[in-house]
Amino acid sequence: MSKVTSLAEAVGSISDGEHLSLSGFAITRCTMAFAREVIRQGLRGLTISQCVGAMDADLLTGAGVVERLIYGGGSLDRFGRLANINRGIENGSLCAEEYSSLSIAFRYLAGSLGLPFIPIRSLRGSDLLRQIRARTAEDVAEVTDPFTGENWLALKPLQPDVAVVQVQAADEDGNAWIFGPKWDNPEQARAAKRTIVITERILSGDEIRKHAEQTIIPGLLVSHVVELPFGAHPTSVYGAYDYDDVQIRCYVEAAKTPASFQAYLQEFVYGVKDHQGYLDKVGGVARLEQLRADPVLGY
Amino acid sequence: MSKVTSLAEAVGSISDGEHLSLSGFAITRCTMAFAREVIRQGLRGLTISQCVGAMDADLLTGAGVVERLIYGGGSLDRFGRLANINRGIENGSLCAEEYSSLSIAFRYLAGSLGLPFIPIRSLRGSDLLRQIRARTAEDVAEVTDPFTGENWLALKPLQPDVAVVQVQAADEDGNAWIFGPKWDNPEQARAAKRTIVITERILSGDEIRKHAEQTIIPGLLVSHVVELPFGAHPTSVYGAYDYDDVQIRCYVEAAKTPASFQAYLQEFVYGVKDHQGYLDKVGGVARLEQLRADPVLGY
Amino acid sequence: MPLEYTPSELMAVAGARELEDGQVVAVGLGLPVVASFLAKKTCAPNMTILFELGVINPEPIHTGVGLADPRVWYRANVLSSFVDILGAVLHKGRVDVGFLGGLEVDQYGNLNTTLLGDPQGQFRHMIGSGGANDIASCAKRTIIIMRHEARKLNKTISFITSPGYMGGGDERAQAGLLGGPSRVITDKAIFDFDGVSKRMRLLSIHPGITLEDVLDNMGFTPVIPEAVPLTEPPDPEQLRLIREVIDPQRIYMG
Amino acid sequence: MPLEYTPSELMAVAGARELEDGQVVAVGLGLPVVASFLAKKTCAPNMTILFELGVINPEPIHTGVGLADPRVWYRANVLSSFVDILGAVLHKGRVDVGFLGGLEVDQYGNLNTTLLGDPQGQFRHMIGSGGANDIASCAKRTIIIMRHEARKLNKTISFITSPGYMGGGDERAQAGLLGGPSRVITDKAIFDFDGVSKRMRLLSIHPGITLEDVLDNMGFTPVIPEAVPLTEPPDPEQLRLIREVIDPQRIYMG
Repeated sequence: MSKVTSLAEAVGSISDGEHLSLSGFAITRCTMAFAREVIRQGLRGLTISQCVGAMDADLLTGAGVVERLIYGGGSLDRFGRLANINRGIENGSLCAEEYSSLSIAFRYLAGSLGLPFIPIRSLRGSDLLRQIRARTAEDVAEVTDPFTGENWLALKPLQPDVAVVQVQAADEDGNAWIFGPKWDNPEQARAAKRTIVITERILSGDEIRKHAEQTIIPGLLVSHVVELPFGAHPTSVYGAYDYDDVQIRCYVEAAKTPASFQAYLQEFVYGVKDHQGYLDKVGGVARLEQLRADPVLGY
Repeated sequence: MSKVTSLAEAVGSISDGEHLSLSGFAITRCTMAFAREVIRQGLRGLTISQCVGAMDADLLTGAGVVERLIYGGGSLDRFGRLANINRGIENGSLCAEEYSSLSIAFRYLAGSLGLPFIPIRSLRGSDLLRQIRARTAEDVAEVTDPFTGENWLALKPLQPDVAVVQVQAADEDGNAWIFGPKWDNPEQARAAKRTIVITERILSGDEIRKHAEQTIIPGLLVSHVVELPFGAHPTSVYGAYDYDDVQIRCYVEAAKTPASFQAYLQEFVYGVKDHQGYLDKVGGVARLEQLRADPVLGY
Repeated sequence: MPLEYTPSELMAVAGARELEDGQVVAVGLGLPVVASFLAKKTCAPNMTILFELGVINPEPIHTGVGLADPRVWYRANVLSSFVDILGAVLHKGRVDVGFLGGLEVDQYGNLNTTLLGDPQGQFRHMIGSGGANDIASCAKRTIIIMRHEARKLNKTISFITSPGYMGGGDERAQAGLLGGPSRVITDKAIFDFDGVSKRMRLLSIHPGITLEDVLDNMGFTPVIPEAVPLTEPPDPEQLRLIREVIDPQRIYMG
Repeated sequence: MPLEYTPSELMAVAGARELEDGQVVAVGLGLPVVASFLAKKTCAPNMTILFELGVINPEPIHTGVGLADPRVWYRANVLSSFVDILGAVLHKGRVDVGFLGGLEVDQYGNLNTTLLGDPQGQFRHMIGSGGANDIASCAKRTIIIMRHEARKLNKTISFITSPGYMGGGDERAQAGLLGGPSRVITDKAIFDFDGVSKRMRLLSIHPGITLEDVLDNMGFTPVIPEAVPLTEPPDPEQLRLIREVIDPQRIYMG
């Protein structure tokens, strides 16, 4: 059964207030086209989670779509900080629940395996834990190891309503391949109620079956498959295209103030009809061809 | 640093009484040549674990090498039961701790992640649990979910001294690829103190780096790499060779009584000098060529 | 003229008819494999078939000797691991139907694949659980397929490998287990379970079989409703698929 | 004539010298990347380099802008996931050395990468933890690399992202945390920690730097042993590797 839909239709399946996990890591494999469509459709009050905060979450936050962020800190690598997220934390408009990479990964893992909770060694002795306890007492607890009597910190499973995962290739059923490191994406998809796959290209089921070891996301988890070349632009997709440093710098510059970021949104999100319009806006085929990855290097 | 050694040297690194996890599942990717060398070297008192009992564990048990078996049940598929293991259980000579596939997999998973214990829904209401509690009270316990107050069964991590894994390809550092399903092997290697990789062939590090997504076992876990074509014979290795039905039937027939199994050991284990001698014994190149897998089918 | 078919073929067809399109099905060894592939090729093309060792939706073209045979992994679209299938799909609660065979079952659907004989005295150790206990514990419902013999449908069984409704009533739910057995398919009849007592209940009798045949070959008396319909026989296309496509060598149907 | 080198180069070299062959090293952003690649190319060829997102032993030929840049994944021999690196290697207890940068560190090696300013009043949110808290909690030992400024080596810090010895003494061990900071490498000196009090202790001073330079630019007074040796300067091959091979564009060393 084909699950292939338009991006608009996939985004349309999401309700205000839902919890989405996003596949981005800093400036790579971010769900950027998805985030732009979420903003255009005017969704509100979302909870966003990811192990390391990325450009997709920052864009959504800057557009006022995000009420709550569950993450492990993050940046745009050397390009700069997550300015919209940081501003939201600083002015109190964003409810940020801040963990570490592993503690979010373990929360997804517990969610993915149907575990009621997961013990972890991290967070203790830190202000992260103090802050989490103060803000969301229901997500961390103490548990005693029944074998040794030792005291452990226990984390509550994360179970997003929707995992949105940007991948290199998938078939029409949603069986998806991810090349390069996969950070938290396998656990995000397994922990979530359902997954939206945004893929650079759709492969035939026959092709997927030839190398089924590469299927990181089984189709049974997937509700929508959207074929969207350069869907992660201006962030990179390993083996497909490099990050667009010009556009990331433009974003970083714009994100310095709410006003300039509104102008950015006007130009690159509201001001274009769809992903194709966005790609034309940022330089079209000529620019995209410059970004295309060398097949050996992967960037 | 090359970790490549002979099979004899790899087996020589194991001490009497150690706990080994073996990579076999019924009649596929069993550590058969390894098991035969263990028997020839006269190791004693081993603990063996695997999710689903396989021919490698049955061979070792039949040779009197195994004191304790931690497993989830098993068979030789349609060829027959695990006759040596079953006999050991029936006559009390083998201490078998019997679980289910997932409960062993979760014990490995907990061992692999450094978790102090792992909650599970399985086993409750079964005689498996009653029997485990009676035999090994220290490996299962009750734990209360600190978030809901629900009662859960908790399993103790399994942390073998050595994981022995039969793979299709590895480099000299032990970075190893497994094709086909991987059952419990990724968690076995991560849970164990160290891993011995038995590989059909050694690839260059350059080759491994070209498709590093396929590296299921990172070299940092590995102490020995043994290149040993047909090391799983008479069981199958996906993509490399099919199971040898003639030799499996010969094994099943021999395993019917202790006396006939001793004769089998005499002929196929003690009576041959090494793996090469064994391969000659079972038909040499002519037979092995018949077993070689079709590259598309994988068998 | 009625179609000729074997009891095994009827069991496989009855099993297949229990499966709905779009469901996620965890499949054990033997007849469940035939029933699942049959369903996928007929009434449930979008069903997901899981094999515990890490295989999703294979499309075999040769019959295998069991789950360890690469023939049954052919053309899978996922090749992963126990933790991925039994953990992230089954234990997570995504399996709609677990499909199990067994050596012995009692009136509450408790299943034995471990020991035959008296566990206090002489016994023979058989296969054990594999993923069966996990499937019986975590699937939304389970279907049991087994031969109809008094020594197999037993009042008490030697060993509970995979719990059904345990001692009946709400004992299973109390133990924190999800789902439970919903069907027992034998070569004489199909059973479901009484909603309250959780005792096995006759649902249909296969064509050509009498109620006496059913009851005389059981170690306990199931709940018997007033009217018991006949099991729907296989149709020609189902038989063709079993015989020509799924198990031409009659490995499972022998 | 003495070699010319920058403070950053000396820091990277000092970091590399802390790493031993065969060790497993979890590497954070920035200078730790340079130090680790330098060690791997000199004293520790069999070292294992881990990046938290799922990358083991890359061999980059171009400098990346951070861990999210595919340039730093090039020629990895494992490409996996957070759970695989931070769970199955780090949390499992297999990481010998964790290598961290930071914004602020206190005298017990507690590290801040989250907030600058007063957490009760005005503050700026910076990067947060990423894997830093996990590395600081689970590695057998950690090495901290940062600029030597009074606002960075502070008596109290705004936020403990990654715990060192917490309040000193055995407080860290009591909290159930493994390891702890073993070195703080700045552009003026190298510190270790007193075995009992767990206070930062001067281990060596970089060539050309005075004790006053060191102490005047810290917000606390470290333990000062009777004799403090000079830090060994970089050798020409190390400098060549940094300048020509590891960071020719001076992205990290700028």
